[in-house]
Amino acid sequence: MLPRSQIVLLISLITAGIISASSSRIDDYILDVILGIGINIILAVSLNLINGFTGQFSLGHAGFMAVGAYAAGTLTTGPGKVWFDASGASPALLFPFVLFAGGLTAAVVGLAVGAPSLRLKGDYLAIVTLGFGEIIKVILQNIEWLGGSRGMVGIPSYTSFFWCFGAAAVTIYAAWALVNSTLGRGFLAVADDEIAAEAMGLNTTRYKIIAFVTGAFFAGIAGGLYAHLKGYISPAGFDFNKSIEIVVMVILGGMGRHVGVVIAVVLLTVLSEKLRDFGDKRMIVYSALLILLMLTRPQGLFTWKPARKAITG
Amino acid sequence: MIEFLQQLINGISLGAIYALIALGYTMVYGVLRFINFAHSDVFMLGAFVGYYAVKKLGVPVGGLAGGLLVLCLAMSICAIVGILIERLAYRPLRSRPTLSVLITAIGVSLLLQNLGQSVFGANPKAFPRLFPETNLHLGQLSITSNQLLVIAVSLVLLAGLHFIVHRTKTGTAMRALSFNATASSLVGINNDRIISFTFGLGSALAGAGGILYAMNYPSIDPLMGTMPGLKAFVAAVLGGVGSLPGAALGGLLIGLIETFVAGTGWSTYRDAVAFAILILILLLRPAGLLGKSRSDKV
Amino acid sequence: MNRSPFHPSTFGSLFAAVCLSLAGCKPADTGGTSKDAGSGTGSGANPGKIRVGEYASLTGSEAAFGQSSHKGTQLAFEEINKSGGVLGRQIEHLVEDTQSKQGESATISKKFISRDKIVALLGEVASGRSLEAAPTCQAAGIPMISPSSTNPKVTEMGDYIFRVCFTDPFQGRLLSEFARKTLKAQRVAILSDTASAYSVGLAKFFKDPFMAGGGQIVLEQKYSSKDKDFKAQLTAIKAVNPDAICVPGYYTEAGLIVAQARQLGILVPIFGGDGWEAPQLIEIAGGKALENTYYSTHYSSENSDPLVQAFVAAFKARFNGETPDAMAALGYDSAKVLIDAIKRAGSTEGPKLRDAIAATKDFPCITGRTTLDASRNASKAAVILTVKDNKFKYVETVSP
Amino acid sequence: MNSTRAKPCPLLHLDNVTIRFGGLTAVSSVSASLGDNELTGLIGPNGAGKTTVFNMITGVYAPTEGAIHFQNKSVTGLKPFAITERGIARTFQNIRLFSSLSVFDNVRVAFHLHVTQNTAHSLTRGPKFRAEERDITDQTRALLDIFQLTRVQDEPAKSLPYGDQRRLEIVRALATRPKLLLLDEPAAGMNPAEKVELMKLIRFIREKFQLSILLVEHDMKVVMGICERIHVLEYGRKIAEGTPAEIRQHPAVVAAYLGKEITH
Repeated sequence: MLPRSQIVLLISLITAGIISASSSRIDDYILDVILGIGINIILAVSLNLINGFTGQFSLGHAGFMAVGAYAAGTLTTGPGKVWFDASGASPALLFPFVLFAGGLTAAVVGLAVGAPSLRLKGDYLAIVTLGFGEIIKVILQNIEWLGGSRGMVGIPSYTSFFWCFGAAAVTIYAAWALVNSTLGRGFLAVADDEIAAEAMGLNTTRYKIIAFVTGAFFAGIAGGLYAHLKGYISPAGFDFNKSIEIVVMVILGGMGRHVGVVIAVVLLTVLSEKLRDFGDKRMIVYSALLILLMLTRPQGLFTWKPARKAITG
Repeated sequence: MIEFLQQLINGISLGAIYALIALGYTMVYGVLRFINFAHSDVFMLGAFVGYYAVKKLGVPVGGLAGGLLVLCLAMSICAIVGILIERLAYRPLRSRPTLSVLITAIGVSLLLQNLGQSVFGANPKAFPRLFPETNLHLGQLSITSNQLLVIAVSLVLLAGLHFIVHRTKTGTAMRALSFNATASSLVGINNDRIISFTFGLGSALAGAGGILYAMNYPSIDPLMGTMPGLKAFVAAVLGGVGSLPGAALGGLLIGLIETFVAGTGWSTYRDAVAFAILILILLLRPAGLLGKSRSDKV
Repeated sequence: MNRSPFHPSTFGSLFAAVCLSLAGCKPADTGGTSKDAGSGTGSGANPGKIRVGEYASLTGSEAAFGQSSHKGTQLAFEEINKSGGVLGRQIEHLVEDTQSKQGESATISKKFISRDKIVALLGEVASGRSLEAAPTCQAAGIPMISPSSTNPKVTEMGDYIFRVCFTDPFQGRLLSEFARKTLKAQRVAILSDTASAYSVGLAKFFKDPFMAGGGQIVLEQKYSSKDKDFKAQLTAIKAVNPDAICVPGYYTEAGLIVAQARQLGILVPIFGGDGWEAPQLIEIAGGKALENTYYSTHYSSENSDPLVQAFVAAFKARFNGETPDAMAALGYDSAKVLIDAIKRAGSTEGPKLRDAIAATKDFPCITGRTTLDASRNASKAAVILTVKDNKFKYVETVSP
Repeated sequence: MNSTRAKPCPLLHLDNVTIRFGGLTAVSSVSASLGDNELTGLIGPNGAGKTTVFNMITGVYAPTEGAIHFQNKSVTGLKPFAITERGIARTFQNIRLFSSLSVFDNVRVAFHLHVTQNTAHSLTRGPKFRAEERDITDQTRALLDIFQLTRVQDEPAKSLPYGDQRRLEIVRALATRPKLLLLDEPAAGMNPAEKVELMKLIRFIREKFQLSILLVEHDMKVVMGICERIHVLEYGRKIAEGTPAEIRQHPAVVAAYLGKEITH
C-alpha cells in the first residue's frame, strides 16, 4: 500500500485535474491570479527548503527561475522548437518534459552556483547568491538567440491549472518528504548548529548543496510554468527584486513551515490584487502593511511549533 | 597610456562615491549586524532635500556658503529620518532574528521609494549646481572639480569616522556594543542611545553622499539610490563588512573594476564581472578583504 | 497521538482547500462585484459609459515614462468627456499600474477584459509589457493601441494590436541616413543601454542599414538603465576617435552621457532617437553640452503648430505647469486615435473598432499626421532636432 | 580495572602532534595512545592545550605537524564529519544541542550514519525506506529509554534543564555508534551530587556500549575517580602519563598544580 503522503499527493493531483478540466469556466483574470499563486507556491516552498529548513540565506532564487523559464522557453519557442515540433507529440503531452528540462537546467546551474558559495555563511552567502542572480541576468541579456534584453516573445500558453497545481503539489510533497526523512533531519540540524552537525558526522556542505540544488530545480519548474503562462519573458523581470519578493513570502510564512508559507503566498498574492484599488498608491500601502506585519508578527504569520513525531509515512 | 590614466581617474572618482555610501552600510552593520536596506533610500532623500532646499526654500547656490548650508541641511534631515526609522521600524525587533529586521528594512526601503515617486514624481529632476564648478584639464586628461571634491570628502569622512570610532568615548561604546550587546549594557553603556547615534551618523553620511552624488550626476529620481546602494553594499562586503577602511577599499576596488571592465570592451558584462570578482574574493577570503573572520569557538 | 501540522493529511487537505476555495470563489466574484453591474457588456447599444482600459508603469523603475504617458492619456479623455463624450456617451477611463514589473501586464489585461469589460486597451510604454498584454487582447478581440512600444514584434502579435509611435527599424534607418548624409559621418561609435529593449532594438536597426550604406561602427559600448557614470565607456570611445556617437537611449541617461562626454573633451556630434525627447534633457545636460547633438523625434514642445501649442498649454494647465514630453504626447495621441476610431466606427464592438483604427489616415496627432499602415504601425514624418542657446532647434524633416 | 595496558595496536594514537596558530605553538609534539574499551583522562591547568588536542582529534583543527591514527588508519586533517564517520564522537564544553529540535530528533539525527537511504528514497518512500525509518525511531526510543529521557522526548532541546542537556548531548553522540567517545568537560557547572551521578553514568556507558572514553576535565575528583589512565598537559607539552595513583605522585604534575586539589 502507498504511504499516506503519497495518497494525499495523488488525491491532490486528481483534484487539480478535475478543476483543470472545468477551468474554462473560471474567468481569465481569476485563473491568471490562481495560476500565479500556484507558481509562487512552488517558488516559496522551494526557497523555504534552502532558507527555512537548511538555514542558508539565498537571495538568488529569481536567477534559477530565469534559467528554468529560458530553458523551457527555448524548447517550445526558441531554437528547440524545431525538435519540439518534429516530435509530433501533442504539446500538452510534451509540456511536463519541457518543465522537467527547465528544472534540470536550473538544478545544474544551482549546483555550479552552490558548490563553491555554500561554504560562505549568513550575509556573505546572501550577497554571493544575489551576485550570481545578477550574473545570470546579465548573461541572459547578452544571449542574442534568446532574445537578449528584448526578451523571448510568443511563448505558447501551455500552463494549465493541472500542470501548475500538479507541480505545486509535487513540490510541496517533495519538500515534505525530504524534510521528513533522515536527510531532512540533516537539513534541520545544519540550520540549527553547523558545528554540532559536523560533529554528528553530517557532511554539512553536502546537505546544503542537496537543499540548494533541489530548491533550484523547483524554481526552474516554476520558471517554465511562468514563461508559458505569461507568454513573454525578459531578463529584467528576474532581478533581485523578484528574489526579495520570494524571500518575503518565506519569512512571512514563518520560515521552515510548509503550511505557513503556502498561506503566506496566498495572502500576499490576493492582498496584492486587492490593493489594485489603490492605483499608483498600491505599493505605498503594500510596503506599509509589510512593515506593520513584521512589527506585529516578527516570527512570521504562522508560527505554531510542530511537535515532530515519528512519522514514517 | 593616456586612456589608462583617464580610466584610472574615472575609476577612482566612481569608487570614492561607492566608498562614501559603503561607509554608512558598514557602520550600521558593525553595530547591529544587519543590512540596512533603507540606507540607499535615505541617500536618495538627501539629494531631494538638496533639490528642494534650492528650488523651494531658495537657498542661494553657486557660492561656498550656500552649498555648505544645503549640505548641512541634507545631513541633518537624513540623520533625523535615520533615527526615526531605527526607532519606529527596527528597535521593536531588536531581540528578533536579523531576518525579521531585514524584511522590515526592505519594507522601509520600498515605502521610501514609493512615497518618493508619489510625492516627488518619477521624472528625473535636474540637480542645481551647488558649488562653483570647473573642468580641469591636464594635457589630455580631464577631471572635474566635483570629482575631486568627492574624493576629498570621502577621505575626510573616512578619517573622521575612524577618529570617532577609535578615539572617542562614544566610539568605544560602539565597538563594545558591536562586540557584545549584552555585555556592553552590563557595563553601563546605553545601547539604545549608541544605536540611535550610529543610525544618525550613518544616515547623515548617506545624506552627504546623496548631495555629492547628485552634484556629480545631476539627474535625481526616487529610485536613484538602488543601484549605487547595491554596488556600495557589495563594496562593503568585499572590503569586509564592519570594517571602515574595508568599506573604503571595497568601494575603490568596485569603482576601478567597473571602470576598467567597461573601458576595455566588456561593458555589457560590467556588472557580471564586478559580481564575479566579488564572489572570487569571498571564496578566497570569506570575511572580505579587511574583515576579521569570526570563527565559532568550539 | 497528536497530529503535527506537517502531517501528510493536513498539508494535503490544506492544499486541496486552497485550490477549491480559490476556484470556488470565482462565480461569486464575477456575479457579485458592483463594478461590473454598471456598464454591462460594453456593446454599442448600451447607453452607459464606454470603458477604456489603460495600463502603465506608474511606479517602479520606468515610472518616469509611464507617468508621463498616463498624464497624456488622462488629459485626452478628460477633454473628450468635457466636450460631451463620443457617440453621445462618456468615456470611463480605467487605469492599472504595472509597477514596471514583468508579469503584471498579462494579469491586468485579463482583468480589464474579463472583469471590467473594456472596449479597448491603451498601453504600454515598454515593449516587453505590451508583448505580454497583446496576446490576451488579440484572443479576446479587443483592440489595443500602444503609445510608445517600438519593438516591431508588438504589432506582429495580431490584427487587433496597433501603435502610434515609430518602430525601431523606421527610426534606425532614419538615423543611419541622417548620420551618413547630414553629419557626413563614416566612423560611428554606439553607446547603448543593454538593459533596455528599446535601446538594444534601436541600436541594432541603426547598425544594419548604416553598415549596409558603407558606414563603419568603430566601437560598441554598453551601459545599464539607471547608470549615472559613463566615463569609462566614453573614455574608450574617445580613444578610437569616431566621427560621431550614436546614443539610442532615453533622456534619463542620454543627458548625463552628453554632459560627461563634453567634460572628457569629446566634441564630435552625438545623436539619438525619440527617447531623448524631454524638457529635462536640457536641464540635466546643460544647454552648452548639448550643442552639436541631434535626435529624431515626432514631437517637440517648442513646435509652433497651434495643435501642439494648444496641447502644451492644456497639459501645463492640468498638471502644475509641467511641460509635456514625448511620452505624454504619444499617450495623448493613442487616446485621440482611439476616440476618432470609435466615432468613425459608430460602435464599440471589437471587429468594427479594429477596422476603424486600422483605417486611420492622416489623423492630426500631436506627434504629426499619422496614418496606420497595413502592419498596424504608425507612419508619420520625423523631425530632427538639435539644441542651440539652451533651446531645441529644428534641423530637418524626414518623411517615411 | 587493569585490563588495558599499552596494547600493540592502540585504538587512537597521537604521534608527535604539534599545532601552531600564527607564531604561537599551542600544542607541541604530544604523543599518546588509547586502547580499546579504556577510560582515559586528559588534564592540565588552564591554557595547557587540552581543548586544542581535543579539537585536533575531532578534526576542528588540522595539526601543523605529526599524525593522528585511529584504528591504524590516519585521520590527520580529516574534516570533523569524516572523523565522526570513522567512529569518534564528541560532546562540547558549552553544550551544542540542536536547540530548536525536539529531544527525540536530536538523537534521531545522529542515526544518519547507519542508513542506506538517499535522496531518491526519501522522495519515493518505499517499503525499505519506511522500515529503515521505523528502525531508527525504535532505536532512538530505546536509547532515550536507557537514559530516562523518554518523558521529555517531544520537548525542544533548549527547554531541558542543564543536567538533562548534558545527558542528551552524550546520548546523541552515542547514537553515531562511536568506538571512541570524547567528553569535553562534562562536569562543568554541576554540583557535587550531579558529579557523582555523572561518574556513574560514564562508567555505565563504557560497560553498556563497550567503547573507549577520553575525558577532558577540570574537576580532579571526577578524573581521578573514574579514569584508568591520565595524560597531563602543561603549556602545550605532555608532562606526565600514568594511572591516577602515579599521577598524584608525579613531581612535574605536583609542580604544575602547585599541590592544589591533587590530593583529592
